[in-house]
Amino acid sequence: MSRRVRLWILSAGGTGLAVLLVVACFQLPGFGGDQHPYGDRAVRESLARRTANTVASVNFDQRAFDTLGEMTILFSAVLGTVVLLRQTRDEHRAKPAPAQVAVPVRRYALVTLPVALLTGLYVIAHGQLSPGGGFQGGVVAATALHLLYLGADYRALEWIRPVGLYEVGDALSASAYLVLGLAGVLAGTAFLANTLLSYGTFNTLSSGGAVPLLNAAIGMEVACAAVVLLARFLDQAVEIEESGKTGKTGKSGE
Amino acid sequence: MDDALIAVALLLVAATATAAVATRDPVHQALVLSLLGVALALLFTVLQAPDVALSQLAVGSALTPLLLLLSVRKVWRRRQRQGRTE
Amino acid sequence: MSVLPYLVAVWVFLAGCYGLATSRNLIHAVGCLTVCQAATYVLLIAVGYRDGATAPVYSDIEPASRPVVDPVVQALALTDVVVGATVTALLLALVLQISKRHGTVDPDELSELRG
Amino acid sequence: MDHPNHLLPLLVAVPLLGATLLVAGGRRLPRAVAETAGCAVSAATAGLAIFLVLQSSPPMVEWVGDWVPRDGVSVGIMLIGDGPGLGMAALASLLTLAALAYSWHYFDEPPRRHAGSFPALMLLFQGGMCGFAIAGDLFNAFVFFELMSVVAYALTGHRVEEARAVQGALTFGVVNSLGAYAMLMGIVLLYARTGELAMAQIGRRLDEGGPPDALVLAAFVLVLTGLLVKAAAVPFHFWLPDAHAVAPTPVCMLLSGVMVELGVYGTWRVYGDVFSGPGGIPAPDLERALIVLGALTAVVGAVLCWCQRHIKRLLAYSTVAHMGLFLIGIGVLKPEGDGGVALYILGHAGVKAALFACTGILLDRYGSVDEHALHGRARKLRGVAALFGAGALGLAGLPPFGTGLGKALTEEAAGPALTVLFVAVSTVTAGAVLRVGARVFLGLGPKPEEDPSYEPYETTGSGERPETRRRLKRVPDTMTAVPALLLAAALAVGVAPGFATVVDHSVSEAGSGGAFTSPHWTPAGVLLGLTSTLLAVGLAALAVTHRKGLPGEAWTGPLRRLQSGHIGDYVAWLLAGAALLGALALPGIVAG
Repeated sequence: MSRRVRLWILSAGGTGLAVLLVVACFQLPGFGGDQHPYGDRAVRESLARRTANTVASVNFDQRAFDTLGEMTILFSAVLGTVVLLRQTRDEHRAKPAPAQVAVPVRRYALVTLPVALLTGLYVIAHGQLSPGGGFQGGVVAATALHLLYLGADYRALEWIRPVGLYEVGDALSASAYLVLGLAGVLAGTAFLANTLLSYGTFNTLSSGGAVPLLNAAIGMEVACAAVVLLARFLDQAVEIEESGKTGKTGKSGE
Repeated sequence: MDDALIAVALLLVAATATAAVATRDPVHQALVLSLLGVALALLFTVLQAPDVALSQLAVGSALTPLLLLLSVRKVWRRRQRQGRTE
Repeated sequence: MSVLPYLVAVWVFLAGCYGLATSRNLIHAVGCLTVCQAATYVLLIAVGYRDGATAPVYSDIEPASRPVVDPVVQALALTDVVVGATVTALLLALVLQISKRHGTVDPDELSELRG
Repeated sequence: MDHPNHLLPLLVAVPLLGATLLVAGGRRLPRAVAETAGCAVSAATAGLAIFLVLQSSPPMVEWVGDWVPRDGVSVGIMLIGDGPGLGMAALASLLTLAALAYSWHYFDEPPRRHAGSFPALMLLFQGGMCGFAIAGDLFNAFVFFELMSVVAYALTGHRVEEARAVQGALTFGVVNSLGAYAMLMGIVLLYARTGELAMAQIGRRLDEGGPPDALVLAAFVLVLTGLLVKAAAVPFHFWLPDAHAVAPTPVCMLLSGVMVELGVYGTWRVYGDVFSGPGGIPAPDLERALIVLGALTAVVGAVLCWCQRHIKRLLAYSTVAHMGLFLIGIGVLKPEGDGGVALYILGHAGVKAALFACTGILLDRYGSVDEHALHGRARKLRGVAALFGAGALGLAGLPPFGTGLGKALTEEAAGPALTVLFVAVSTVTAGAVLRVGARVFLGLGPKPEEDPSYEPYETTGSGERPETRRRLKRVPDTMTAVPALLLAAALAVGVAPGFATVVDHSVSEAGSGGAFTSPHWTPAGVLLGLTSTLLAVGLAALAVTHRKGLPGEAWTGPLRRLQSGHIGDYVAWLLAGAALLGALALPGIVAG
């Protein structure tokens, strides 16, 4: 299809959809309205279970099943990326040359790294109390590790980051979330039921029953997953090279 | 005051999103996308969603642009090699 | 003001679609897809906002002392953000393989799979 | 077990746990152990699904995390354990098991130190499909929809050394992700209006709000766009042939056999629970939308199916055509139609998966899936030829295959005008498959002539690489046993006494709860099934004897050119399709 025809179809479809959506927008309840029945219920239940951060309560207690699905999406995407970016028969690894890093950059990175890593862990640990939690902290911690690439070089990063272990960590923390869920079924109540542990004292680290445990599992999972993702892309960008032939290698077929 | 702040953040999001689409070079687009991530984080903060703002900052303005840049680098490195052998 | 956030979400979504349809580089196309997804975050958070309310976190405020915004949409948006990043990563991995196997990342030059 | 409903989430949790443990241990496990473990977990889940299906009358409801409603509302996530949902979960599980058994020692090179990755991905796919099938909460449905999509992209692109595989997987990924985001926008619009996420609650709130307006229509259009992209309805279908033709064969069995059908199931579920009340989309509008799109899909799929020479692509288009028939079946909004479609889907899954399995054998023996290149080369594979032929006849709806019974019941519900379409579509798709069988396995007719005018708009099936470790000397028993069992299952759907009654009963119990009939073979149904089979055989015979192809084929050029393989085109069509869907459903909203 030529570009012109595509643009025609696109503008016809886009215009139609835009008109429908804009009309719909004017029939939505006004921005900032007061009607949030589900939200109000969620806040009540969260306080009843002594979870100060109601978003964490929705994520890890009331709608923990969604989070299970989401964690699995992340896990699958990481597994998929590992499979898709594997080293194929026609590729080899080229060892990257050791790189010279300017001293200020090195100092900056090496100072920032522990701070960022601790920030990540802190954000994970306080997920049920303050904004943040497993997702945010996990990504921060994983990205922090990669400051080493800036500060030292790729080889130092590889040394501190054995990807295989992170893959296993990713899988084990995902299973930990599932096992915590299954504990409910084994105890005779429902899957992911947060009724086994005491809810603790409001606004302390151990409040919220199973919420901190699930949150920690997610934090581990996200951190490991982000490390593996970045590692696979770095691998492609820095190390893996095609041997010999260039161009359309896959098309030759038989 | 709140309203004005929200409106500014919204317009910023709309503007950076449009710029991200209009920027055809992937390297520049990755940078504009990280600006979009910051704009979104700002919007979520004024809309009282600090959790989402934090994860948007971590994912949208750091992780995703980083992955995009690494992909560009890989594609570019391939082209370089190809250019040399041909 | 009462519809501006929704209109912004619609604008961002359609802009992303436009970029996706007219893109000349697959990495750029994946970037446009993340723009489409940004629209869903904006819509989610806008729908949950309540005038004059604070964040739904009770570590520094007394329960029931002030109205809070809807925490449910925030939880959904969090899920959505993570989903978006992972889909982006997977699609970029596929783009890398396309660049290796086809020698190009321009969708106009991909000549297989027709008819 | 006192509360079988507490077991519902295990349909998701068991395969996911199996997958995570396989990945955790996969670095040390030998390949055979990893594959056996994958099969065992998949089989256990299938057993659980079947156990739960047997408990599903009356339908079960489970609140995950024990958030049972107080005063009629809950903050938790609802799972629905009714016949159709659990039936789809059981179908997905059994097909995953079949695909895993078929792919025993399949791939030539598992990623280094990741022996468990392929079975783990299959288990994740199974978990995602089960989760979507039992979801009773819209956002939860979106999450599992994304899960199954993400795994499917990775599985489609699994053979990364194939240029076509990675391109098809990317197309699949971009189009389906965009559809999913549209669906999410629709869910948020519904949340804004009703403040709820559970499907039944949303439906109730919509009904309280009075007649539908543009907001309801927009939400309907956006949610259905996501589901119809998955269901490959025209004009959202372009990704399907590109993805199904290039995915590894065991994955094709799952994609065509059950994942696409889950799109139709989702449409049925969402319409029934959310939009069927007085505050939703009026019935005539839905009928118009689904029947028009379904008829378009059926015709386009059948015509393009006939034109293919790449056998997997041909089968993929036949899936598109059948999806059109399923959409019509649920679009007529009659309980008999729903029951018929359920049987049709079950039969079709067996038949289509068996056909893909046979094609996989061809690919592994001869390194090609091109109808013209393989002409007469597979004469020695008598057993596979018999299976392929039986699959083709099943596709035509030959009694007593389950496809035949499902088709007959759906035709009866759809009325005489649409019956013509059903017969025509099953004739053309089965005729195309029979044509392939006659040429490839029997070497009938002259070798087809190449027509250079098609060349730029044709995907040939040569240049494919075998998927197994080395080109097979002998076909492994698992690779022939699986299609045989699948065909036997498709046959059992049609002949097992009382099975159709049970299916129909559980569908009507879950749906409108309308009058429930006892479905059985009628003389008219048997006659129509025989007619389409005979016509298909005739059509195949006609095609095989013509060296240059049938006269009408030149007319298909413009249609084939639309399938351009270009992501931008597909996105443009997606927007156009959403607008079309809105236009088709508009009249009732304006009038009301």
